[in-house]
Amino acid sequence: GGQQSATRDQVRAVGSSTVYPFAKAVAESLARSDATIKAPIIESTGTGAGMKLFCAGIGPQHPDIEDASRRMKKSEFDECVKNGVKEIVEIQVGLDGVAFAEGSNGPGIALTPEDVYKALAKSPFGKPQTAKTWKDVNPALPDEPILVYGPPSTSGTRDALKELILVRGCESDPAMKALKDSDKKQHDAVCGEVREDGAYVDAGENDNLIVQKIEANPKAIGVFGYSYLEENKDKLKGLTMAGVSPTYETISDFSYPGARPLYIYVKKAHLKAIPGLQAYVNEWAKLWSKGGVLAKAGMVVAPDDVLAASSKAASELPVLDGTQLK
Amino acid sequence: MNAPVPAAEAANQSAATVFPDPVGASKISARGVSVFYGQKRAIDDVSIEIPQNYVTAFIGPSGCGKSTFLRSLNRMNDTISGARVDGEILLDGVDIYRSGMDVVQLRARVGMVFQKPNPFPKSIYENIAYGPRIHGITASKGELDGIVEQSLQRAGLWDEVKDRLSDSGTALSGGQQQRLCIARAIAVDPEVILMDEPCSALDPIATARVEELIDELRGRYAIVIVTHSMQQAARVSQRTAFFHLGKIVEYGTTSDIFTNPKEEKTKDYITGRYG
Amino acid sequence: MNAPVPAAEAANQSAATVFPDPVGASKISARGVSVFYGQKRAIDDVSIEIPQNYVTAFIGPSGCGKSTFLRSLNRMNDTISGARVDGEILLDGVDIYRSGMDVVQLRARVGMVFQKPNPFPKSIYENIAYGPRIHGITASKGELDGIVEQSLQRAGLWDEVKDRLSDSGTALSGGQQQRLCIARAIAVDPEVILMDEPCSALDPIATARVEELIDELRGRYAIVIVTHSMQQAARVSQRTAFFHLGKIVEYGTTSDIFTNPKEEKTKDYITGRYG
Amino acid sequence: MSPGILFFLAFGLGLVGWLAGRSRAWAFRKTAPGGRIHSLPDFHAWYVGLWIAVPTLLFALLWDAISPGLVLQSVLSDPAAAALPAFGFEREAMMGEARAVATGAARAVFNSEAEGLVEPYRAALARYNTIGLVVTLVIAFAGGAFSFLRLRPDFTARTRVERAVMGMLFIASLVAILTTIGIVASLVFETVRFFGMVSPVDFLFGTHWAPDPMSTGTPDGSAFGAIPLFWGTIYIGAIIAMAVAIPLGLMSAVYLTQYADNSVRKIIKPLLEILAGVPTVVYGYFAALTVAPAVRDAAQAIGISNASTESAMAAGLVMGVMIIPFVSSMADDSIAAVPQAMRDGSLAMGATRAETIRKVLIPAALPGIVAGIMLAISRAIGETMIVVMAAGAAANLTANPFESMTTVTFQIVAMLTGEGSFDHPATLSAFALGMVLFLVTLTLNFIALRVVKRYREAYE
Amino acid sequence: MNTFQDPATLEAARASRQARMQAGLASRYRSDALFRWAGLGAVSFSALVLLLLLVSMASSGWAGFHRSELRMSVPIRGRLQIDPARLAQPDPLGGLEVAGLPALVKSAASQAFGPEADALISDAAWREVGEKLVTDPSLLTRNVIEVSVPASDDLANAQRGGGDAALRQQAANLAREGKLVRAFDTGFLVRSDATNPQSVGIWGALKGSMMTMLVTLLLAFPVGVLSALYLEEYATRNRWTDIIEISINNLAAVPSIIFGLLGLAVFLAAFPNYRSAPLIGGMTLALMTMPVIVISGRNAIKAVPPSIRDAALAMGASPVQVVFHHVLPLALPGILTGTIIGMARALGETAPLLMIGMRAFVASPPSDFTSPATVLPVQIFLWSDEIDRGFVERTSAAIVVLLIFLLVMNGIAIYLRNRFEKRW
Ligand SMILES: Nc1ncnc2c1ncn2[C@@H]1O[C@H](COP(=O)(O)OP(=O)(O)OP(=O)(O)O)[C@@H](O)[C@H]1O
Ligand SMILES: Nc1ncnc2c1ncn2[C@@H]1O[C@H](COP(=O)(O)OP(=O)(O)OP(=O)(O)O)[C@@H](O)[C@H]1O
Ligand SMILES: [Mg+2]
Ligand SMILES: [Mg+2]
Ligand SMILES: O=P([O-])([O-])[O-]
Repeated sequence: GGQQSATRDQVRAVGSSTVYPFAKAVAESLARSDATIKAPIIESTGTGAGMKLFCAGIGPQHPDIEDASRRMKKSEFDECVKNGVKEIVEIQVGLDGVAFAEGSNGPGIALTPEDVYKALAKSPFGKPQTAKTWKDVNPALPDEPILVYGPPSTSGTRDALKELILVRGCESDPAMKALKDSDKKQHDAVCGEVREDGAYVDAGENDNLIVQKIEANPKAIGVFGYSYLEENKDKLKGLTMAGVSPTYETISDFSYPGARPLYIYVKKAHLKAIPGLQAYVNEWAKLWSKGGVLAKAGMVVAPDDVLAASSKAASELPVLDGTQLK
Repeated sequence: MNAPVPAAEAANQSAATVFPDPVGASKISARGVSVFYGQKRAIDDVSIEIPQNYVTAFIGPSGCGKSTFLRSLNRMNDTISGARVDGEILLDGVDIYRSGMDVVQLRARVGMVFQKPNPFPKSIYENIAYGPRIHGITASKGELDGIVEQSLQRAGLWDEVKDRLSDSGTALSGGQQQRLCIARAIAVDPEVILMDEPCSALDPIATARVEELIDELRGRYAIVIVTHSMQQAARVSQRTAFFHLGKIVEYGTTSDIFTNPKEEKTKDYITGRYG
Repeated sequence: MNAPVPAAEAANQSAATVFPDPVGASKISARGVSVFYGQKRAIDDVSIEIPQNYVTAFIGPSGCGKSTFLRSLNRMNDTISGARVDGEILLDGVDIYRSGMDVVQLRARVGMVFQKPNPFPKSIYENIAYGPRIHGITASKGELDGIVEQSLQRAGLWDEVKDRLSDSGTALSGGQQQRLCIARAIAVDPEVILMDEPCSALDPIATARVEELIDELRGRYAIVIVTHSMQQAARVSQRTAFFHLGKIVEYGTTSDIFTNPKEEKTKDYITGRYG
Repeated sequence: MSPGILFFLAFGLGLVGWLAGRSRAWAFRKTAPGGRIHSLPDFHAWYVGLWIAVPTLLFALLWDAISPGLVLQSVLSDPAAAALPAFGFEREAMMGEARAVATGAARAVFNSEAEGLVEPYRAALARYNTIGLVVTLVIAFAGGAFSFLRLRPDFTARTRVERAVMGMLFIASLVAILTTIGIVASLVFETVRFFGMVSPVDFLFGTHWAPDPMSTGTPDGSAFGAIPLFWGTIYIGAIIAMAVAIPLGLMSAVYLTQYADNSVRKIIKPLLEILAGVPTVVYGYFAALTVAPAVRDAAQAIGISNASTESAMAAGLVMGVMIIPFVSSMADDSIAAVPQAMRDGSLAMGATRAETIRKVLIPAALPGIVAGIMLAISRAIGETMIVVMAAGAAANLTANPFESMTTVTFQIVAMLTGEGSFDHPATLSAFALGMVLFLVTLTLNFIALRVVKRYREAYE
Repeated sequence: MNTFQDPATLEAARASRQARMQAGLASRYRSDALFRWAGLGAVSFSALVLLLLLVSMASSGWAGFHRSELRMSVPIRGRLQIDPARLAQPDPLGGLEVAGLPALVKSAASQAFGPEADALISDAAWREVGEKLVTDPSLLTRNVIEVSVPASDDLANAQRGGGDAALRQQAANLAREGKLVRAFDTGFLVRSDATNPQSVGIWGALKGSMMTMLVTLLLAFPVGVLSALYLEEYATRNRWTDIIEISINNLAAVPSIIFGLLGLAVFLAAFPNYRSAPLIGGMTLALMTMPVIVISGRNAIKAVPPSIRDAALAMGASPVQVVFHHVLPLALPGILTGTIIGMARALGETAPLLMIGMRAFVASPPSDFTSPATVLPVQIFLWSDEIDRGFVERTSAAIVVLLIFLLVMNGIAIYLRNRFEKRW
């Protein structure tokens, strides 16, 4: 487009639906605290689609910030560089947990990543999936049918489920770990694919519906972002994972296996051009502390050392080195 | 076709014939009938006796109420919202507008043929069988076949269509369609047949066939025909009623009306002074 | 309104009058005209001379092409897709189908009145003023008012509507509407007026008024009228053309056609043998 | 000078020409024999007006497109521009700021570096504005003079103006074709790319749909079998929804056309139209919040244990309700198109109203009704929000209506608003799905419209 | 076969037929009645569903027009160091913030509700107090003013019966004392989207909708009407017109989401700057609405009796004059009806706008046609997806607003149609 308007007067952020509510809160707070700045526009496109938009180039038609519920991939970074987006600042803003929960009157079973992997994988350790009940998976577990409501493959929460729980459970078998180096594709298939015979139910992007479903069926288990568990404490009960229950603290110190970092990526080239961009980044730093606005909105605050590093990043804006990425 | 036509009426136009008093042999008697469309009075206090076994023609200028009156004879006006009939119309002495009158049965007894041929978009056979079927007149397929054949015979259509009874009724020519409609009407064996300008959409040859048919049918039914063509009225009817502005101006034998009208208005109309 | 009517024609039906040779005084001459609708030939090689200051009637059974031929005289057939005219039609000696002919100007010279009165859904005044407006005939409001009054006068409608010129034209009665349409046509002061069954939607009294009007107007215009009613043709016209199956069977003075037809077909039609 | 002013100028000059042409034509009329000229003065006026306004407007559009570049060039050649950062976007942003200040759109610059550019900008703007203005005036004058000099009493202004009007109408009607081309083009490229990665056979005939937008490497064609989506779409849109909409819609139409009297019809018909006018997002919300739990509870009450909240049933029922007015109005039209004579014919035979409707009217209207149902199906399978909010994401190939199913439209939304990167086959599959949807609805409509047309023609 | 037999046999046959007919009558009437009731049932079902939908939206939406507010008194005189004139300058709230209003409100709240007051009142509470002062600076001279401030989201939730037990108890207590009330929230109609259901508003989306509709109308109406005129009045049947006609008829039935794909691939590619802008949304919806206008326009034009065209043509009007003097004015009510219905459909459309980025969080109303915006139906969709349960009622309230607009538009369309139906 050969538009003549070579500038834009408000910040634009795209990306993760998980980060979206927090990014909104920061935008709102910024607009309130400084009347001269127009409220940033936040669009929930999902991390991947956001990356695509973010990396498409430099200029007013491209967003300034990418919200991500996972780290940028090497391939995405390369795409960015290819399109001239060379200086990117990575800031970890907080944490989210992939929480397992059941209805507050459910039996309350104790899970491990290995159990979950065995129960949900399409072909656990390369063998056909036969488990019907939790007991089939682990004799210590109750004799209840496996029924898990979880996010669809298009969502980042699902990605986290895969990376944080399933792959971890899978790699409890050293053979699988070895497979990773010998046959990446095979490893991904065995460790990452979720069964499709009805025991795992894709519940759509709307996590509220998962809450309703497990409320209605106490024997079912739901998988969703921690903020939903937080919001529905009265109706749901978190399940322990490897003995740790999903709470604010356990996620925050990574003792709960389902914790994952949330990031924002800032296009350094836009800093001077877009009024309010620096202020928006600063606003994040203002709000992400313990007891701050973001914590109230359900975000898990990162451990202190991470927070310190992030605050430094927010003020100094170091450029991301692509070689660290996977 | 040896129909028992009353001897006195055998020769259609013989002017000297003396007609019996219509009231004596009347099939339908209208007594002080008025028809309204909403506020508008289309028929104004009409009384007339319609005899059995004759063809009665209604003539008159456009809009004078011929169709309206005709449709009140089998209560087809009921289907027009806002239409209302005052007065009495007796069929065999029973008022068809009395409460509790069954219109379904009435219409089975008083058949109707319309200006534009309106066969159903079904096969010829189904067109004829429609009436007997809905009324549950026949007990068996054989009986129904018999009725279909007989009705088509009477309508003079059998020879033309007997090999294609399963063709669509709408595939026939205009004249054939109209005869099909007549056959359909007589399939339920009515007592009266009303016809509203049955030939006005037909060409001269088809018209002649239908007129012939009407003449044959009157042996069995009372027939009332509305027509715009005075020539046609003269050709097919034995009684003629001249309507003007919702009233009957003159009623009498056809020969009287055409050769010796009593009223000035009738005369003007007959001689083409207006209309 | 004191139009110069040729003395010989003053008495309408005087059978003894000798007509001048039509060709000599002709306003419109058709030469070998055929009209097609797609493949179908509706008019087949018709030639006729239509005189100035007379009423020429077209009669014939339904579908014989009267309207088609009439509409080819002011190129209204152009508006029907698929319609095509062969042959020549000369208006004052100039072919109206020649290339470069401006139909807008042609239609201002050859006005038309239709079967169903079709006033615009505007005020009476606007109905009449429309033609003068689009043709830019008047320079001032006063002049326009004058034309409106004069046209309504000529159409014999002025007294009935002069107090309600701003009422809608569609609020008039059928006969008044038709006279309004005639007034509208004469407001642009045409040379020829074509009328396609102008009275068939009217009641007898309105019909009489319009017929009277037609007779008055012919002093000023050439008038061509299509009619279904032979009586009407006899009453208003001085020339009659009898159409049959797309051809003119006979053309001559009205009195000749009705009292002394040369062709067998004409005779049959006149006497009501068909149609 | 902003393009807005040029547009105003074009209109203003056009108006001047209009008035001039008109008065000239009036002058002709005064002297013309009989006061008649070929065309009305207004047409002369429009002729001149258009000759001025159209070229100047075109120039204004052109100038709008090229003048910023010219201004930019001239500012960049200014010594002050040498100090600008070399990098494109930032530099442009500063230029933008400077321009904003120069045109008065902003009060001050954010970046002080831009300060020095304001003056050069102002100067360049002034220069090019003057040029634009002069050229506009020249063009207007040329067009005006050319057209004005052609006016004569017998000048065919009307024909020419009307030809212009016709051209405008024709161009307007081309927009429809352009839109269709646009749709096909926007689908076709991505679809072809998709089929470069996943074989069409796998896509169209595979029974397993589980694309992983996060996966890397060569895509697994067997995860792109769209049959479950097609099945879900058909099951929800063409089976469940139609099982609701056809009987209810048809009976409503029958009731409204044949039984209800005028006053009832006057109330009910608008109600049905309102039902048709409720936005689909509201239906979706209603389905997800009210109908779906009720359906699930009902299913559980009759002993179906694995009934899902996001069931095909809930989405289908609500979609059916949404389609009722559509079916009913199509059926209404078809029944109304059956000539009154048919109905009279049947009633005159002594048929009851129900018999007339069942045995004559509906059979006669059947082609129209069937076509209407095809259109309704095409609308149901293209419906998005209801299924997005109530049907679910699970690509189940099942006949159990209480299970969750997904549809083509759901997957389009999910893939395009989900996590996949833009050239991932999972994302591209949205376009292939869109293509299938487009072709199917196109075919349905095409057939239906032909049927309707033939049917209408049958009754004239 | 003899068609006319012995009269006595014939009479007998006739009598037996009539007897059979008589026998069937009762059941025929029964099935007639049944059919009628089935029809009435179908109509009533539709009406009932509509009623259910409207009532459920309205009742839940009514709650959505309310919010939880806390009543308290704030001491003013001598506590705010601000010149009343400052309130007339730009950013008066900034002035009040500097003058210490937030702390003042906080301390007043802890005075009224105890030490945890911070968690009870909304973060935005002081702003509402500030706005009150700005609208009426004379309040600055009062000792104490009584204010209602929005409760925090958690407290609002507790008042509805959610959240943890302690807070529920506290909410009940406050409500009993009359300090916590559900009050009609006029601000809902003037605020924009926010993260907290207590402080969201619909105005941003409404304005976005109106701007989008304006673009749609300005593009779709002229193009639609002109093409309808062309096709109905002038186009000669040829391959081109056939193609145009087929395109239009098909476009009218193309799923709306496909138009979204078009907008994504064409408009956003051409104008990447204008992602989420009413301009792009309006253009996309215009393509969707245009065929509706063309089709209804053609029907309206077709309904103008040919006799009027004939009359005008016979008067020597040119085809263009016939159309612009007679056909268009007479068809206009019909065209407008179709346009309103098409616009109403566009107003409720969601799916295509999701495809072109109109699902962004936009906290302020759009200032022009190219600034990012959202629209009512998308706002509804976004809110229906929110975690916070306070959004459930707000979603219904937004639906009520949308439905009111649609009902009004449909009402106008129906009125127009009834008023101008078949005047000739
Ligand atoms: N459905 C109706 N609603 C209102 N008025 C009607 C209706 N049908 C007929 N009329 C009016 O009733 C009067 C008589 O009409 P009717 O059709 O009976 O005349 P007709 O003698 O049959 O005329 P034609 O020879 O033209 O068929 C006319 O003025 C007509 O306008
Ligand atoms: N627009 C048309 N397209 C095709 N055929 C037509 C069209 N108009 C008329 N015809 C046919 O052309 C023939 C002549 O029709 P026309 O209308 O001229 O007859 P008419 O003598 O005026 O009949 P009527 O007395 O019924 O008005 C008829 O066969 C008619 O079917
Ligand atoms: Mg009649
Ligand atoms: Mg004719
Ligand atoms: O949008 P995501 O948080 O699922 O990446």
